[in-house]
Amino acid sequence: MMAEEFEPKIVAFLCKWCSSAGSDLAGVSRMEYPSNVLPITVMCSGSVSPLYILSAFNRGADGVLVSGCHPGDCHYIKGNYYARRRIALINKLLEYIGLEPQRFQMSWVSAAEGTKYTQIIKDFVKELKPLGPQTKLRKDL
Amino acid sequence: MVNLEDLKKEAKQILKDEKVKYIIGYKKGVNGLMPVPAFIKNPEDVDKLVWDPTCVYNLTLFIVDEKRRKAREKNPDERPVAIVVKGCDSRALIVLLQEKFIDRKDVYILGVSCENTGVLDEKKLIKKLKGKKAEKVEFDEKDNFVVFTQEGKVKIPAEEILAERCLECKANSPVIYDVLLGEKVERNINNPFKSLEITEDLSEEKKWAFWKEHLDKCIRCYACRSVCPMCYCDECVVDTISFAVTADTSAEEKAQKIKWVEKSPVSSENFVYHLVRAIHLAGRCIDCGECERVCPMDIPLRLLNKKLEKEVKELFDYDAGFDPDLPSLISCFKDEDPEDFIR
Amino acid sequence: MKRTGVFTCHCGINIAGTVDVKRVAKELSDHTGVVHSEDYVYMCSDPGQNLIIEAIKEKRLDSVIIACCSPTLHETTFRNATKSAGINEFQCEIANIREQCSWVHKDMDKATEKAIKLTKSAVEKVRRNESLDPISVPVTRRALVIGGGIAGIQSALDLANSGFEVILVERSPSIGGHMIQLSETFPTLDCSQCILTPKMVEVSKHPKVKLMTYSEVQEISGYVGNFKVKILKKPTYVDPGKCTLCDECTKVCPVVVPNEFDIGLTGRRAIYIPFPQAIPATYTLDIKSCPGLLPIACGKCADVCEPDAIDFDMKPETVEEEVGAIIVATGYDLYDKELMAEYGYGKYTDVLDGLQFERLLSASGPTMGKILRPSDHKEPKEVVFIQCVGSRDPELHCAYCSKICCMYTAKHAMLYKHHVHDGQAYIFYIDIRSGGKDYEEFVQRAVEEDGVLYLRGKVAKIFEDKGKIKVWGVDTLTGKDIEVDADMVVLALATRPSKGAEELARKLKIAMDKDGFLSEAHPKLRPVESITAGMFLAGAAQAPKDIPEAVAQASGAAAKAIAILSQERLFHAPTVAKVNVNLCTGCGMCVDVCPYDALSLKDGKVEVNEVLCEGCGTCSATCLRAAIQVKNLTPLQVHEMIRASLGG
Amino acid sequence: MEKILTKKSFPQWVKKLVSYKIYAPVEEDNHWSYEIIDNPENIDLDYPLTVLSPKKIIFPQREVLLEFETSNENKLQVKETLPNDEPTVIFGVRPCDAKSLTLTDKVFGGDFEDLYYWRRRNQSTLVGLSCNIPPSPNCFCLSVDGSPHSKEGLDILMTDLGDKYIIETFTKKGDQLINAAKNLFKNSTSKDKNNLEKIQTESEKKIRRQVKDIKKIPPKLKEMFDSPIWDEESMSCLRCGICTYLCPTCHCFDINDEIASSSPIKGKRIRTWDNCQFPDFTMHSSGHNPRPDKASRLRQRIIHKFQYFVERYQNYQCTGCGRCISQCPVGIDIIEVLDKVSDYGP
Repeated sequence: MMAEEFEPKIVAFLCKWCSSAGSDLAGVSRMEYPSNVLPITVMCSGSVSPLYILSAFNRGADGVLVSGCHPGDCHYIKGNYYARRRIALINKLLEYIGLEPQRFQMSWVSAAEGTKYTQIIKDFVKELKPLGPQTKLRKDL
Repeated sequence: MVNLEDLKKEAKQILKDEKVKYIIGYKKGVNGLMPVPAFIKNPEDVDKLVWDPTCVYNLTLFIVDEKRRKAREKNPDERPVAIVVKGCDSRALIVLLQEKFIDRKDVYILGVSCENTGVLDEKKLIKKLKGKKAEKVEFDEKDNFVVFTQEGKVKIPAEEILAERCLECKANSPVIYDVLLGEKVERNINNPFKSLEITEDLSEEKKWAFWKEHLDKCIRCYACRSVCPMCYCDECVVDTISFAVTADTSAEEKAQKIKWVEKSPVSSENFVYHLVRAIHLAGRCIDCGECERVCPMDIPLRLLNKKLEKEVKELFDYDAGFDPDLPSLISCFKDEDPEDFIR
Repeated sequence: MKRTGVFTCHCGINIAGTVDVKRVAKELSDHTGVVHSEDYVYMCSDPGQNLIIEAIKEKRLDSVIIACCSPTLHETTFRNATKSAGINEFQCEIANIREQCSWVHKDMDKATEKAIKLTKSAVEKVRRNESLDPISVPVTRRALVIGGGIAGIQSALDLANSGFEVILVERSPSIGGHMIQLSETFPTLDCSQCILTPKMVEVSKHPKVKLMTYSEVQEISGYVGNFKVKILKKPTYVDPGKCTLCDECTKVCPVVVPNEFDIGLTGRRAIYIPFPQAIPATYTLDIKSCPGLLPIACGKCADVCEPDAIDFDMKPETVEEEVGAIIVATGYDLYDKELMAEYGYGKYTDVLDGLQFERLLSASGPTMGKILRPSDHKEPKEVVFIQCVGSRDPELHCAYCSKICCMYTAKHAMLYKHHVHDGQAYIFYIDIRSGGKDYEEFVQRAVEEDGVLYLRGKVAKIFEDKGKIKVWGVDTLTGKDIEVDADMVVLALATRPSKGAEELARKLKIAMDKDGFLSEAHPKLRPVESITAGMFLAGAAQAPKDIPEAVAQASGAAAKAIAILSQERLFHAPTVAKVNVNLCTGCGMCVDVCPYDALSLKDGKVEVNEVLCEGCGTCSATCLRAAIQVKNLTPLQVHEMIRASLGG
Repeated sequence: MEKILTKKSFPQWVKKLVSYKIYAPVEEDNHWSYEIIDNPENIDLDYPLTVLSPKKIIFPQREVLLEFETSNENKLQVKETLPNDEPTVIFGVRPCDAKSLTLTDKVFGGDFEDLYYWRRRNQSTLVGLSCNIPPSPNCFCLSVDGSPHSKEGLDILMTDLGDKYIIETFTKKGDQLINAAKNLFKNSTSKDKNNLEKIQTESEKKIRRQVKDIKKIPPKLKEMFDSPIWDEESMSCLRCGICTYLCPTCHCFDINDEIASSSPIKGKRIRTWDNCQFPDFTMHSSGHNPRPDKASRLRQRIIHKFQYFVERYQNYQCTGCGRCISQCPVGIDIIEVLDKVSDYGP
């Protein structure tokens, strides 16, 4: 009996106005991508607290994606700039404690970039599979 | 070189003039080498004050305490509290000012300059003395420490027993003060992030192994956050119980307390706790190194903060604790902030 | 514990085709707190909505989840349904299992698994939703229109004619914008001024319109329905009330500077009237070119002014106005000459841009409608028109298509032929884009009736040679090299957002796209709204547009503004930030990051101005102690959604 | 009767104890702690006081009490998870730490027997090492009815005689350990015994620190609940948990249900150490906190150890190991506090 292939769980924090709309567009355009991604729509990428990211890993996410509007396009004018700063730091910190850098991604996806969103998810899943489950920060009882 | 007598003179004066409520400084402990925090109200007690290389504590945390105490008092004494601060400690005051936690008029700052040395690392000293017991340590003219033991006194070159942070110090004399004791001395540190070199160069898996070994030891005594002047929140996000409840807080609101971290001192929870702390200190930590000093399990906590201090410097050219009028690191941005990591 | 109902939609086979909706309904019925779970073929249909309403009443539900399509589509539908069943609309949430699931996945099991997680996550959220009532604010029933071009004029007229006061602000001395510079307009070739001036007059005479020319918006505060605007009125040093337009002043004015209206083809004095039909019809003393206001410096104009309308002591004044809605119609400018040096623009007198050529064609233009070369006033017999100059050139210039050039170039060539029957017009083009009513026919006419020669290809080199302008290019269709000895070259320069638009956008806190055009709230569904509530976009400020499009959008924007102004009170989404004063230490980090200045510090604690707050939540992520949170998307809710999504 | 074991053969003794799980002090970068031993050579019996006492083995900081899971039929299944029976030996137990266990015995014994505690307690054999020189500069066991060679709570006491250990056995459990490697042990000579007595009397002299008048403390504390000294003494307290978590006699715990990340209906009930120095220790859900400040928490710590516990169990809840003094980040010194108490008032 062959072992089942590892299916990574990705939590994706998508800003409502660009990335979430972009991922909706991917749907409307019937672009196919792996079902590993679990979107959570937030108002703005600027509202994604470091705690959300750590908590997602702690709750067993194999990868976490934060996606917002392109610089200048933020529905809230500048939320994504604050996000960029905050995320950069978490990124460096996670890398420093030895979490595989592939597990944490940030992207700019506009409401028109369904294709880009699809590609990002495909790549993300592809990069996560060889890593296997994320156990470093996962709460294990 | 700081003259202790000058410090005492100033201290006596401000107490006599009733300029300040009390003075936070260092005094000799009953037993052992290390001093203890002193809270001096009467001019006659001023002579207890000491200033020597063992004065490692960052006392600014007691300013945070004072604010809490004051908040509880019915009709509080509005006079400022005087505090003895080193360069690094003074940066903590600046962050507290920047975050409007304290008001400049609430503190009377007695700045002491470390000039070309700094304070010692007790662990290093113990190793150095190989069993001999130090009773007293003094500064010496030429960047040495004079250590007195029962077997007589020994001179030790400062850099051999200096606290790690002093070897990477960015502010060897106070950035902000009302009175400055000792000289402002230019001192250039060639590599302010040297202590990071070993861990930064490790492979991903080695990094993980390193941190797992250490953080698994954590017993969550929370000394690291208790000693940190920047951890002044009444309620920490990792606390499992709400302190911020009043008579009119509803049951729902109480139930809203999120368990970001479980109480179990297991790997995952310890990591989340220490990572949250590190990220919350990004752009705020002024590297007083107290978290690492107080850790009973000898976890190299300072490295986490130092790493972010370095990134903050390299990515955003931001130095914490030098300008109270600057916006906090995460409440500002530049259009050209790096985004090469973004897809 | 709440009593939640879950309603899973098949959406025909759109969802049911890939997601086992029965299983979703079943699994959710076992989920904690869910007391009712069913599925139906079209939840958004009337019977579907009735299912929900009935269930709410029968099972005493206090919250519902609809697992269906994207909330951007039917959230309102279902929230209204919930409301009609007597529970607060914010107790209804959508789990998007179509766009996010059934439409993007093929494997039924996996898609179903995911749909279940998404729905559970929505349940966890709604369980912690507060019941909220919209925040209501009074409305100032006046509008501000920024920009006095055709778009601005149209918006102002629509608003005024619907009975609302309008302040129309134009930064130059006269309204009219670029359209008033044009000769004739495609595809009908009616005279631009003939169709625009009536509107200009109407707007200036309209009792409801307060026209403020030579004025600029300085500062904006407030929020939808209640904006406060500071407008700077620059001094013209001429009292329009007294001025009789005798024109004596210009005769004595010693200074001559390039005339903006003719794009430098002619000159004007320091004191001038932009063009004969300028509105307001009055002179303006351009202080930048005037030798000085003191009589000792010059003062000749004042000396000759019979009605002594000239007042050197006129000071800039700042007017404060309150409005409920704002329409931004700041229009466009042509791409900078300097950047187009490669085509000899600015170097050779006879290389013109489209607007200059319009002036040559215009009956009121410098040549009274005769086509003459600026250099020697001879009639050009060979004219080369070049399209896409600066447009569709991502490497060096603008990536986008300026849209209007294909048409006006065809018009230019055509009109040129109408003036110079024995002349030859060449057009270098990449593609011809003639979408639009009668547009394609118009281009065909240019080719067939007027023998305009279209050459597909880019121009490689332009240089002067013995009084001619040599144009070297390649016809990419025939592959032949082409060399034209032109008497005149006309460049269809890319259109750019007008200068100063960026600065204004920052003041208004509305976003711009990468090219500097103002961003609409939604590329398809909200094309005339800016992302800031109460501010609307009209004309070329949002993207290159021709006149009919600009006018259409202007009327659209006006309609949107009227929708606000016609209300007694406005309702504002109540999902705004909320402060836990017990936790707040007053560090003010959130105050710094708030994009809307909705937060402020009051005795050591943060306060939220709920009307200004848009609920973006940047404050909550910035706060180190979770002392500020956005209602109905609190950290607790996100935490629980994370857990549910991961099956925990 | 006492036995002799040469230092060389100590590792062989440990090797012989195959059926046991072995804990002993090991050193890493000047930090000593009790760790599970796979190679006896790593054991360091010439060690100062470990940061954590063997409390961490008998009464671990985290203990799973039970596992629960709701089946699909919404039935709740609960499984008790007692620590598994595996005989354990702890080497190098300091007499004070051994004594501390006799104190926690009283707490977890008595009317209600804590199965989890006793399961570990009963199956572990404590091999002590008397303190010829004080393992910490802050040792004060003599002040609290202890001694550097007390056998209280121990199954075996080893005393360092230079190149060998003299070994006293007090219990069956102890005998079993000796019997597991009979041939390694020789009978002690009278010379050895004189040596032992000499060393023991000397070791007591070497203890530098002591509480001035411990007897006065419990009655004194009765009147001192509202004394200002608590404020003064707690001024520099950080409200961290070091003193209590490191104290071998502190035994407070908290119980939480932890839910698995994989499922909302699966979890464990977990007991963890708790700490009276934390503000949340006494936080009421009403928002009222009977011990709102550092002063009241320091007072609680002292009064619990030197009054309440004495009243209930006729023992000080302190063994004079001095950990709370040595490890306090700001040098709060329990001896100093106690002396102030005895000097306090008339």
